[in-house]
Amino acid sequence: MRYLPLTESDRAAMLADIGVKDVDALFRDVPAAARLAEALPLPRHQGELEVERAFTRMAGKNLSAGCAPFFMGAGVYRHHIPAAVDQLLLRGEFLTAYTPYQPEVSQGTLQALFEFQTQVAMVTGMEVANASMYDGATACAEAAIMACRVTKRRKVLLSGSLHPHYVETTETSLRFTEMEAEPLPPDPLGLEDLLGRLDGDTACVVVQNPGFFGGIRDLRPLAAICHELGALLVVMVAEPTSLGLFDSPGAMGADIVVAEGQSLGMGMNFGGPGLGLFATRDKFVRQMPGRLAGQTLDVDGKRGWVLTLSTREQHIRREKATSNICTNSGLCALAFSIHLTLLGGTGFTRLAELNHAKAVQLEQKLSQVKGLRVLPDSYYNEFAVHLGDEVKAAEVVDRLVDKGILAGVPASRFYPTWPELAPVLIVAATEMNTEDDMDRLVAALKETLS
Amino acid sequence: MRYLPLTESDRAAMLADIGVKDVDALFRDVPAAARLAEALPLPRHQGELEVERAFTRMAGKNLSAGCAPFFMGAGVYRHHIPAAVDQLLLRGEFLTAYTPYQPEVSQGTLQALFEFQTQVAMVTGMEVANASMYDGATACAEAAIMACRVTKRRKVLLSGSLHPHYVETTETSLRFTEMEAEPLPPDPLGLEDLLGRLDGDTACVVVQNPGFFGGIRDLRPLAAICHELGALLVVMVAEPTSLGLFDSPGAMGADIVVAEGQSLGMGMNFGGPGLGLFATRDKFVRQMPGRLAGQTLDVDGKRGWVLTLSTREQHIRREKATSNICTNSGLCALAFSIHLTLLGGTGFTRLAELNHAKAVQLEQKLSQVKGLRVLPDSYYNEFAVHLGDEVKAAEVVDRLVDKGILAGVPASRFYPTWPELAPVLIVAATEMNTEDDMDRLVAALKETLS
Amino acid sequence: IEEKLIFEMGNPGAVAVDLPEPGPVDLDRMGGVRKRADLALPDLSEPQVVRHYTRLSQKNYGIDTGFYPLGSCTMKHNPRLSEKVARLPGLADLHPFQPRQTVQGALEVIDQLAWWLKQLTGMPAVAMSPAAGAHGEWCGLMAIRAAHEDSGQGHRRRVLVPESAHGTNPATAAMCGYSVDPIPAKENGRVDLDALKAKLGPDVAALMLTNPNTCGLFESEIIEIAAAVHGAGAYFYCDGANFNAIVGRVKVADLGIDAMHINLHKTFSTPHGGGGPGAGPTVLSAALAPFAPVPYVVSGPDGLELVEGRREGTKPFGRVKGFHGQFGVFVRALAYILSMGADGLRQASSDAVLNANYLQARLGDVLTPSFDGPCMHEALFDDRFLKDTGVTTLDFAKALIDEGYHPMTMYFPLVVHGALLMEPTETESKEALDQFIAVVRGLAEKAKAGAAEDFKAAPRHTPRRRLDETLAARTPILRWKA
Amino acid sequence: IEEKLIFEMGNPGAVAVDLPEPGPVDLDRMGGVRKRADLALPDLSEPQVVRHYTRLSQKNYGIDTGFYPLGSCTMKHNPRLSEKVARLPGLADLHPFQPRQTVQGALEVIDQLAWWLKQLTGMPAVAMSPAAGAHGEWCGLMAIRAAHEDSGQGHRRRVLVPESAHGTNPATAAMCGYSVDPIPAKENGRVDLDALKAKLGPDVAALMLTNPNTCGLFESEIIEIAAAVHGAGAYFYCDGANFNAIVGRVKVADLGIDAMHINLHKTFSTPHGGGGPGAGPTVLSAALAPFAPVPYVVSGPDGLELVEGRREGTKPFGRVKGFHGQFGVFVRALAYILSMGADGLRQASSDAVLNANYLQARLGDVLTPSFDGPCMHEALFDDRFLKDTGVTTLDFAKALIDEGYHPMTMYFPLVVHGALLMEPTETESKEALDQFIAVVRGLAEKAKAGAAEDFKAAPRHTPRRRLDETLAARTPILRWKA
Repeated sequence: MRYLPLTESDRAAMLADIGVKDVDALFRDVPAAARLAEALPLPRHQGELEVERAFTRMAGKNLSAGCAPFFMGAGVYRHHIPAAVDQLLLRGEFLTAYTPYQPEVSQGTLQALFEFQTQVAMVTGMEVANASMYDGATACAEAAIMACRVTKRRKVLLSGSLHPHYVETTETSLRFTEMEAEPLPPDPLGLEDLLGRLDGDTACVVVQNPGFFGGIRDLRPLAAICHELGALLVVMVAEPTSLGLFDSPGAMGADIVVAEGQSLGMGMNFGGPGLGLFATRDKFVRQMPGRLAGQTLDVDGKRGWVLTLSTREQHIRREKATSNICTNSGLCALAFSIHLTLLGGTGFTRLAELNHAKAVQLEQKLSQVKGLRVLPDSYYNEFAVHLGDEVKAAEVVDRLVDKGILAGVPASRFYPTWPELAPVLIVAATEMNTEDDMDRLVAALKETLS
Repeated sequence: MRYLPLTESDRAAMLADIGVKDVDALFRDVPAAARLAEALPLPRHQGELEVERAFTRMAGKNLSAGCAPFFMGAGVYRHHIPAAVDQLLLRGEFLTAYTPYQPEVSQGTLQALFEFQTQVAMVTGMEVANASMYDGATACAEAAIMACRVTKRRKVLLSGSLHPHYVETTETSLRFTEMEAEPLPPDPLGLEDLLGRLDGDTACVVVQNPGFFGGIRDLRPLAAICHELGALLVVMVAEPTSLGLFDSPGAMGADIVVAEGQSLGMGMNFGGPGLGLFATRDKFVRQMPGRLAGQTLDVDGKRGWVLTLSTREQHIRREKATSNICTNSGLCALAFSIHLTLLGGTGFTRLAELNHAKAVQLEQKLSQVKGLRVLPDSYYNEFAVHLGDEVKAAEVVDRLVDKGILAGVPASRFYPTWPELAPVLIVAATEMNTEDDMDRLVAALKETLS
Repeated sequence: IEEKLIFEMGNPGAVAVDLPEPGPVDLDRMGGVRKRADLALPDLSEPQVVRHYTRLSQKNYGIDTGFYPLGSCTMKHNPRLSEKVARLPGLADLHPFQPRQTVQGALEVIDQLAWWLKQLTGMPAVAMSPAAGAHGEWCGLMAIRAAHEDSGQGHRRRVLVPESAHGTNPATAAMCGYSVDPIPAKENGRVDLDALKAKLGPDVAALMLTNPNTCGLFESEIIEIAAAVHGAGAYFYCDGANFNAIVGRVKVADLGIDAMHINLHKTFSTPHGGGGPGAGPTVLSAALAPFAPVPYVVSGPDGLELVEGRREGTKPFGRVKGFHGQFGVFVRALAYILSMGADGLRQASSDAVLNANYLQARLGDVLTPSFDGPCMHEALFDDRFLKDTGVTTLDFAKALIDEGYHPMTMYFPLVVHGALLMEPTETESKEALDQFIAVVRGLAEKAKAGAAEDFKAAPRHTPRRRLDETLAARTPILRWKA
Repeated sequence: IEEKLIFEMGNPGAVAVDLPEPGPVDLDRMGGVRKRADLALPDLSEPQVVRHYTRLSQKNYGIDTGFYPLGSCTMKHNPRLSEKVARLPGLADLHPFQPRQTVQGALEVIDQLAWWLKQLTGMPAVAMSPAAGAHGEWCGLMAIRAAHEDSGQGHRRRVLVPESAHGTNPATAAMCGYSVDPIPAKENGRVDLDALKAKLGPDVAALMLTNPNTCGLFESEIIEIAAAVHGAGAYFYCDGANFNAIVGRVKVADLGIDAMHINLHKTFSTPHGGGGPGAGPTVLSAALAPFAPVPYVVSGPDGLELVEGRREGTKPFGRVKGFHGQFGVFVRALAYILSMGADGLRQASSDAVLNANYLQARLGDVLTPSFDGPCMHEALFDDRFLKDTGVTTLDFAKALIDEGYHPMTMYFPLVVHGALLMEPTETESKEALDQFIAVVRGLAEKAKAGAAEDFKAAPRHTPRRRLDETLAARTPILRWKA
């Protein structure tokens, strides 16, 4: 058992020092009825070779994205991650470090988090960001709760542009509380009337940009109305690389910006772990959930970093905390930050332009497919398409799998009870897609839809 | 160009500081006729994504060992390398360090080399080992040269048990020198009469154990004769994991032990880089080629390590050096050492027993193939088989490739002019081979040979 | 060498990522909100970035660099194999919404891990998606509240929590709309059963209890506690942060627990990563199982499938996060479990408890153990041994840093004065413990010999010495500004 | 914390590798030499091993941690992509003797790299198998000797080597049975052409010359030198250690060179690894090409194939190592070359030269540059600036360590007194150079201000301070003993 350093002779010597006969004696406080006399009748320990074989076998049952033309998005995006990111993450000093409660031995993590917070604030156009949440969905829920706390109101309006998983997670989080979530119907065409739903009870409106169906909107008018009514505008960004191309939510008037950070630094990993980004205005910082790294000085007057404002947090404030979050997504935040540092301002903009150009190219090619129409008239790197009134997108996706293509995400996966969404497919294109990929998709769609 | 930090504005500022107009001015000492005015008309720089695609394409043209029942050896062996080895090697402080000439900032590499030297000495049964040579073949040649230097004789007898690449490399190294290599014919049955070829001019005999065709021999009688005649016994070990099962060459009387270290810590990598191990007796240490880490004290009296006895080496001794070797195989030595440390004495022995057991199992299964006979009557984890008088092993190997099996190495690859070796195939089994692999090999051989 | 912030480095135009020319931007498709302002992100080349993060990492301590005697946090060795298999393209390069037939292996990972967690706890169900321990607590309490609401017991709004509990417990209860009522401990560090019984009533929704508790002790009356809680119509939530002490030696189901989260990043050795990602799958009793959140994996006629909505007979309380849980963490945890096996897991908890008792035995004459008798996987001391030395628990911990150790957990649990809580874990060798013991004994003697000034000045050999936390909180600087 | 040797750690019976039970040993197949003695290797668990090597690494300096101003060694950034692609199973998990049809991609890697090396040098042939620079030198000289023997010029046994040459040059010549004859330099740091001509004669086999030379200067009369050497019937070997200065700006073939090794681990950015593995492919002129060693890759009717024996029209001088060269290094070098492209490689050598001249310009007023005019990719200073300070070049270099830098190359080349040779390489930023310049200027001023004792005591902040090399050599301890 390669992870256990004690040998039998060590154990014997230690038991003698403790003054007990055997290890069982140390478990004497366990009620006898609950003590297991021996190991459970389950598989025994195995070597690396055997374990690796087991995982290789399971991995072999999956169709990995690199083995197929791939057009899936809908909240998780496939980007090229520079090789340096993962090799730096693997450094034991990052990988195997504890939460940086002891700042003298954690300046590496703390400085990286301070840089991360700054980067997040910069790209979202906000003043301050925390050191990460679990993922976009939970960050979205935390934003809604924070908005209620700030405004002392209880109604949370959830736009139909919002990813259904974010809607569901937010609804769950408000369940059994004084707060109330009002989700709007799915909005593939970007026609919903949010303004008309706002009133003096509204704590916040949560919109996603680009929307779940791909559309981009100018949030300035919405921000103006929100602020007039004393509500907060919460903007969710599911694809943070889009921030290299569009005006930031902050510039458009958002009060809280939340995002899923997976696009930068992390693989798709079947959807987890993710990285929740959370940014807001300075004036709300003490209402903010989550950990914060802050700058200070040491006894020699040198600049350094510590976790700070922890009086908001559960280990000090207990039931009055802004959130119960403890372990968050530190290593994912580091991955995000390293990737964004590698990109720099120049690369971040260029990556976004490239993604948009790929999507434009894809739209042009898809226009060759008879009966197919692209729904949003503006988009970043993904958009919903309507495949034809009688067509079920989920079936098309299955047929394209048989051709070795991962074609996109059918809207019916999230909205099974909305027949008008059955023909809708959400397709994404990133820098990973070649022209050949797109041609194969178009050819396969033509064949399948004819 | 992601590896170049200078920007155009940096360059302009620096040129101004230097006081020249442009970079071309710095190349003014290059004869005008040899100056290239612009970049060569070759492909331009590419991003990671494009370069990775190019290598993925090339990798896709190969049949990697993990995708086939695999029985190849003949000097390169496929073993399971614990995941920790590579992740430690990737640490920048090991990977990107320079040769440890500055000991104060290189104690990590130096202590690891000191441990490596000790491990090599222990497993070979010798008193002292150097900090690595390029590979087994060059180590073998260096041993022959060193034996001539020690004995002041010129004749080097190369056993027919010696890997043909080691024979060729040694012959090349002695070419154009006063020394002379006498290679014996290939010896698949282990019948050669080395003793009869020894005389008072012999500087050394070089034998391989286990031999190229798999056979094991007790070297004690040979060692006795060598020492009687004043010659050195050089023992080559192509598969160092065998040292966990058999008496060490040192225990059997070797004067120099050389080995190819690839089996521990390194992948096969299409044969390179390798790792030359080189061990000998204390009394010969100043005649030894290669770098040595040695223990000493710092000015505070603390134990530390430095490169030592460098007066043997080229950068001090120039044309009188024991060898011209400078860059060696430091990182490969580290890989070997980490793997051996992970194995420990217990694991090293067990790994060797397991390899032998796999080979015994393979022999038993192969005995079901009509007309096939195993040549050596003792072996470690590989042995030569004779497939039948009319059979060409190379053709059988090709036919088994069509069945997705990498069956072994045909002797004819090394001995094209020896018709009696055409039916001989060298097959290896390690801890990586499952019983199912072996059954597939046997079934395919039965079918092909029938 | 001081390492600047990335914002203080670089030069506009440098790149560390080469991307193809995107061509002219199509303004028609941009909704009129093309970026107008410069983001001010710095531009650096790859060599600068690699060196920056390498140097930052060198200012960190990790399990790979040394021993963490941290209580309640189970900082054990992180196997390298886990990192390797988690990066297999067939597991890492999968989209969560790929059609079922293309992800059978991924679903098998989730299913196998769920099977092991159920086997090891004896519980009938497990919610896999919680992202961390506190998230698992919330999941468990949400299931409890959903069950109460479902059975017309929605008026139960009080949750009992011992004073020694992790701060997450009361915070979590509050998130579910519950009020928190503290219960006292006995002198032996366990819950006072009589006091508990007195607090139970028709408005009590649940008891939240950590077991082994945060004093490092097994709640020896736990079966009676569970009976009392159930008898009062409440549910019993167990904080599983200390599960490492009992894996393979106690089945949680046999203790009468209704829900317990499991920190995969503690008990099952996935890396802490400087603060996450974790994973907090939550096992549930039969009574709570119908209320488990979506999604979950079931076996169907065409293989494994994900249930993402409501099914016949279930009443999921909702969804707790995006997608299907911390899959990358699951892979690592399953690799650890398969590597250890039932025999190894039992040996691990045995060794963890042995190591802690060894520390307690070898340090008990110089430090002041808070309780008598054997501890579980952590040893708890208080600051009586520092009395009149002028040295505080904090000073003592900081002095350890200069000896090459991460400090132990300090001032927690709150029920002990100036607590020092040490959890050696099973992956520390006797040799490492002996070294640590010698250092701690040396420091204790030094403190008693009157070297308070020395302690106050520690640490001296770190990249930074003691940092002014008050300044940081009073004048928060939470980001770089030009 | 002091890190023990592995032999001083562990306990018999611990394991860090779990292997299946091999079953009983079959003594019949063991040739009667089954191991009798215990090897005495220590037994450790994985956590101990990972921590040991992590801690050892922390005692090292590397390009990832800081700047190496090392002359003649081209310590530049090592791209991470190269490490990634080298680990693709389709490239790493290949046996060298797999049938040709199963390794076409691997042969393509060798072939493509060979193509680039030939294009970049303009040379018609390249021997790919040498394992390092010195091995490449030997390969080149063996080809030269084989060519002379083949043309009846076997009596040529003298090789001319400048005094400033790397030590490998004379050592290599000796290995080919040649005697070494030094040639002097002129005051401007270049070969004295007249003196060279005087040394040439019918017994001279070759000239070995480094260009740019070890003083960091381009041999401006190199075309005349080549003509003279060829005129005397000898060959011109160029030591390619400094190729980084001229890639893409000068084609070696245009200089009249017959053979030159290329250090892939310098010029093409494969990691030094603390002393290897390297790779030293050697380009050859048309005259030497027929004598190139086996194996090499050719294109045949069935795709690429390896030639491992003698072919029509060739006279290989033999085999220089096992198998087919440093394949893993080839993959990394090719990844670097494809990443940089022709434009990037030229920019790299331009930036390398620019950086060196910038150092020379910004330090030239406080240190003493050895030669006037622009340097190539390294700047050479001598110790005149330390005159009467009591500080030696060595002291100065060790003082740099405490400032966070690896020392520059010292006392080489031998032709300059107390040499300090600095090669910044193109992967250092202006910012990094400016910092370094400030530190060196500061130290120089400090030395002149009379702080010799401080310098003698350096380094102070390293895991070890100055080590006694004399003791190590006088009483060699080359291994641990129980």
